[in-house]
Amino acid sequence: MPREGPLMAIVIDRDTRLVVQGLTGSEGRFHGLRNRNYGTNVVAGVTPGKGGQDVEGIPVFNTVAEAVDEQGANTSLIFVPARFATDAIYEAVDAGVTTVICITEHVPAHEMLRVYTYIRAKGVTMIGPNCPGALSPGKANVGIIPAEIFSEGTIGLVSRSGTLTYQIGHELTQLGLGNSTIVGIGGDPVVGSSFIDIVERFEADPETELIVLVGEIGGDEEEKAARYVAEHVTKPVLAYIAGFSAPPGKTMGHAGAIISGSSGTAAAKKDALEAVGIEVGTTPTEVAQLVADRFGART
Amino acid sequence: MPREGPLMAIVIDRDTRLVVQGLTGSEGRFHGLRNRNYGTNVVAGVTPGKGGQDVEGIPVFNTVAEAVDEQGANTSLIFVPARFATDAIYEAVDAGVTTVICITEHVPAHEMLRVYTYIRAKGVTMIGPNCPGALSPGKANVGIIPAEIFSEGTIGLVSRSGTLTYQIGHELTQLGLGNSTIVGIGGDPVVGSSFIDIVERFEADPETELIVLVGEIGGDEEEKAARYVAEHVTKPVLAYIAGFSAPPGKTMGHAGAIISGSSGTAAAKKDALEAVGIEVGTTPTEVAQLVADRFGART
Amino acid sequence: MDLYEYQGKELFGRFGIPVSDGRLATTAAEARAAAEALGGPVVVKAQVLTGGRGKAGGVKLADGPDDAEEKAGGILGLDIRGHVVRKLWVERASDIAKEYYLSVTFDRGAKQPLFMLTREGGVEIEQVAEENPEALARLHVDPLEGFQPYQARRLIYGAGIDDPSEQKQILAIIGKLYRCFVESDAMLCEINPLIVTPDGEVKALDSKCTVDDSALFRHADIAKMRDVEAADPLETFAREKGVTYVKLDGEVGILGNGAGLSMSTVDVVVVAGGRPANFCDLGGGGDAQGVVDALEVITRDDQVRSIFFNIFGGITRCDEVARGILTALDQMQITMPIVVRLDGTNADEGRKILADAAPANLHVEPTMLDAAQRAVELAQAA
Amino acid sequence: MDLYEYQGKELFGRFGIPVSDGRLATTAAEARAAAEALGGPVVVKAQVLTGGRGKAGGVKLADGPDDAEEKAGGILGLDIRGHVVRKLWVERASDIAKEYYLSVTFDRGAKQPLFMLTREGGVEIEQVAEENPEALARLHVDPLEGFQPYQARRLIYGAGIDDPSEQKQILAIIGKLYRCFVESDAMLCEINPLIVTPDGEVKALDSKCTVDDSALFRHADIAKMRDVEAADPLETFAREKGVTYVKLDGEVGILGNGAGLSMSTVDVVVVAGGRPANFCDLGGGGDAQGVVDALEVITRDDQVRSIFFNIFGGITRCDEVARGILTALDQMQITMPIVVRLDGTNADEGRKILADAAPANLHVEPTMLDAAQRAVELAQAA
Repeated sequence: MPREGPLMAIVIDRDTRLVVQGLTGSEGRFHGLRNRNYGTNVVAGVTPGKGGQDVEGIPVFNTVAEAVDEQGANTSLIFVPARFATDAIYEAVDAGVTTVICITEHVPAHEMLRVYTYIRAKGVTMIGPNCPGALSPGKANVGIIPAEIFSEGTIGLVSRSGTLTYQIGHELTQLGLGNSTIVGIGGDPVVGSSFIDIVERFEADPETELIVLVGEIGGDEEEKAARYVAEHVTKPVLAYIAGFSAPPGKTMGHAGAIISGSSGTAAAKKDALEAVGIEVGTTPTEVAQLVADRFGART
Repeated sequence: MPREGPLMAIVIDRDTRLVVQGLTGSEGRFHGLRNRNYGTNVVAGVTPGKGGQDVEGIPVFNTVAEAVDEQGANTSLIFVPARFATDAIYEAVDAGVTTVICITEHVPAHEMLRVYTYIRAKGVTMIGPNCPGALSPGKANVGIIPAEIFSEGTIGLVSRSGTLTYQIGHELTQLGLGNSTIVGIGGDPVVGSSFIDIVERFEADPETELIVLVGEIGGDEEEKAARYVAEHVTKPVLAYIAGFSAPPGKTMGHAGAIISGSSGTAAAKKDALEAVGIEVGTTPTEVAQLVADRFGART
Repeated sequence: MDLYEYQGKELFGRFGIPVSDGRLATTAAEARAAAEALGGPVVVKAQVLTGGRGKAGGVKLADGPDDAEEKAGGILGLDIRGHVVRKLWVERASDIAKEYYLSVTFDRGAKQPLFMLTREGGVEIEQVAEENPEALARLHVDPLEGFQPYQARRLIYGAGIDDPSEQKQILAIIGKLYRCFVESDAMLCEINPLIVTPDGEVKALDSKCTVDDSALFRHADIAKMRDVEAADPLETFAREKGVTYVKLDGEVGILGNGAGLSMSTVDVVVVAGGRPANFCDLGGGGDAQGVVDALEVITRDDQVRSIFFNIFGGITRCDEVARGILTALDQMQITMPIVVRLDGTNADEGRKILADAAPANLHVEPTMLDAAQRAVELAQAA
Repeated sequence: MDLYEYQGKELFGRFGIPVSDGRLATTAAEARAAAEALGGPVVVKAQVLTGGRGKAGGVKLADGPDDAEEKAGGILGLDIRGHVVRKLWVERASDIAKEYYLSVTFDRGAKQPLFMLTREGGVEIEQVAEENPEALARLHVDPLEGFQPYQARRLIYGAGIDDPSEQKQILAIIGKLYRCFVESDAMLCEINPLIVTPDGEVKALDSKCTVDDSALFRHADIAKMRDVEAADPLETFAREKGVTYVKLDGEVGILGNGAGLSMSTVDVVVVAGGRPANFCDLGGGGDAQGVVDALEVITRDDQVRSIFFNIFGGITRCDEVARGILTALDQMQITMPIVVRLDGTNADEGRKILADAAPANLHVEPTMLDAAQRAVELAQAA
């Protein structure tokens, strides 16, 4: 796996020292080991009651505090079941972990309200829950993103959806384009990082030249991001929105993907983005083509 | 009342726009008007149900939010009964007030734990509860400190006790010495500002040349302050500690003034202060004399 | 999960929010019995999970048991915005002096609960917000600070409620509604109208509550309020199978993995000129049984002419999906054309498994767009 | 307010923390009846608000009712560190395999609750902290985050509790103890020892709870646990009068306003060579009735030879205090010397009021030190 190139990236990078909460579970083990194979520095696992064991050489602890104290973990990847997920987040943050990536879906929304408020005040970075994680090609992969379909490059990709992210990354790769970092922020009503949080980092990231924003129906994060881009972002931004054909009042898989009354429609989001000059592709293929065109125009 | 001289001071100053929560009560009215007479800019009062009334020309509102919106209040002085005090603090802080001075005593300690954690994260300055407030002679007086016994000068005075502060201020005045600011931090187990918080401000305050710290039995704030002074304070510091004759296990008036086991004794505090070179007076008169000597030595 | 008015009121009652006494009825005879038990004039109210029931004739005043029976007969079976009335709430009629509005919602934008209170109740809150925004008091609650009494005061003064007795009652109701909202893991608790009777009594005349599906595990009592009969039978079947499914109105059956990709697949089928029959998300697992279950749901829809499998593997492994497809074909003898597109984790293995088995009605396409076009063509040809 | 063992255990029981069944007894006969009701061997335990009762012979095992009666007779009336035993807790005897320690305290330094857990129970926790600090697991709780299950896990792993059944029971007890601590507004909830029986059952064998006096208004049930009879009668009388009073052991009665000044006054009397009879804080009010009440309390102490009024007015107004002193002298015919020192709010008016009335035994001094010296001289002269 690549170990050369710049060290910097957003959210995760070569300084990431990862602890996997739920490493001994089947998902935790599968993806934790994949992340390590990619080159991510997976320093520990945590499963209460399994302290002292190891998973293919990765030491397992009973608590995150031990993983931090003994292995210097600074980032946590969470695979524990939904009803224990916020406890796991609090545990990680209180142990001193500064970046938390929570893959778990179906975390109760009220619990996330409190967690969100708690961690924001502490300055902790959180991605998810119900997200695929973050990948900085050539540097580190934390989560479930299949890294082999992405290549190194300068496109920052941020998305509410996992598989749709892979689809667009795949289309970019087909066109010979690579990514600086891919962040799946998650499809729940309350997630730790918004489009704006990630776009702000891409804007500041010297390795990112262009930003692709992949939204979907529900909420108003895309509209807010459009306003933010208009005011604060100098790099080119392109977008894709899923759910043009979704009926109102139905949850489209993600708890956050629901058109309520007249708000949250894909059309409204597209309008808001286009109003500030962000082109919106009609299909994942088209958005990838728009990116390629833009790169052609710039280089 | 004096309106000349420098504008700056710690905690409160000429920029203070005061709202008094509980202005229509007897204490609120008495001290609110005294504060105004001193020259403090008392812009509003709040008493639910009495919005639209006024107290000698000070407009009364139903909510602090109105006092902030309509009168630009930025500091709140709280006189409401103990069981409504934390609600009043939350109201002030959530309305955008940045400095809260709570006179009320007997506020439940668990409520204060939550309030303290909440306001610290917001960067709000809080003095009290169960405190006499803050006085910057010649600039502003917020609380119940009888301003007439203090004069303008360069001595910063911080104390857990109200009346003891007056006593020491009185002794200083007798010796021709004045104060930059006097802060009574309060006698409860959990107060919004510690000795360290106030000493840090005095150290940074160009108008303060010497700091007098007035402690009492219970807790370990004096010991912590001693360590802080040793590491961070360049200005001379003198101290007085009350409660040398207090028996263990008895609450001496203040909920926070209790010797628990072997900790919190006046002797231990005196030792900790003297260990870092802070002289500790045996009586209020003696501490005032020590200050005078120090000024004599320096001028 | 949305609650019926009567279920929301049951929840309100548990938290001490005043509501009128009432009975549930599913037949006209039960409505008569309810009216008899309650005594005096009653209101017969259609229980449907949609608005506009008043205008649709779903709410009627009855002066006694005979009248209640007759009115119930007229309301049962009504179709209100696509919802057939099968349940009635018969409650003691209230005299109404004033109609206010009170709600607490989960504001995902602010990431805080949001209270709204206005004296302009009885109409849609969006209308008040648009036409008379200064009449609407709004206030967010910090989730860690929690409810504090001052918040209720800001709301009542902000909304201009100045009668001291009303103030006192509404201050109490606001606090109880917050408890109801948080302790029930609700996304919405709305009282519209919150009425004041001529005697000055304040109570909730209607309720609208939505509870977070992800938190139902700790609310068995609320979970069992779900009205299985009223739901779309296909969606109910899907829920039982653990498949995320939304019925649409076309011919191309769609199965994706992940909500975003599945939504995008629906859109792409439209772009390709087709009409999607459904949204269906295989979810993160995607083992053989999951595929069988999803196919079972999709093929129960008689309109479906072709099926489009759009899989991009992350947690889902393409080889497992491929095996699931073959297993399902084996078990279910599906003859309609199935278009498959696999990419991501173990995609090569998956494609190989399908190529080796090569069932006649299975078409593997290299890209999402190609596959969408093929599925649309095949649906139109069928 | 400190609770007796049996009261703390009642609190524990309310929150589901396992304790042994027991009965309260105030006589040997009641102890017998308790043992009869409980059956089998019992432990007879002195209920005193101090430690060291075991060493003082205040805890005895009894093999049945006869023995319990006898042991109770021996314990009742014992003086344990100045506390006379008037109540016994008779509880079913427990076999003890292990003794652990668990507490949650109000850490005013950190401004957070602090949990402590160690397998080294049954001794003073200060001793463990000093001699074997690594055996003591300590963990703070963020008051807004509140208790989270991981905290209990950190404690049990930190303390080295490795038996899975013990872990499970203690995890549950930790969560319940936190609820007890917060919902009772406690400053301390300590279980020492937390025992494991030979059967592996974990329970609280002792309890030590302190509740915040300022929060008693919302805990009427706890407030009425206060044992008025056991308290110093003068302090009880003071509490009834709303006067903050602590009995000391000298001749100069002291009345200050404000805790800090009153404490300082006590110290200054010592510096002046006197022995303070009490600490007494008039508080923030200081109206005439308050002065009368405080004087009534102070003069009930027969040791008092002179009284030192040290008032620095803030909220307290010196003219009111002066009027209070005159009223009290009038009502109570106090003949012993009273030294008064007034400064601060309305001090001139106060001094004038006293000067105008000029009772023979009243001495007004200009400074705190002068007044202290005068009061000491007058006490020594009396």
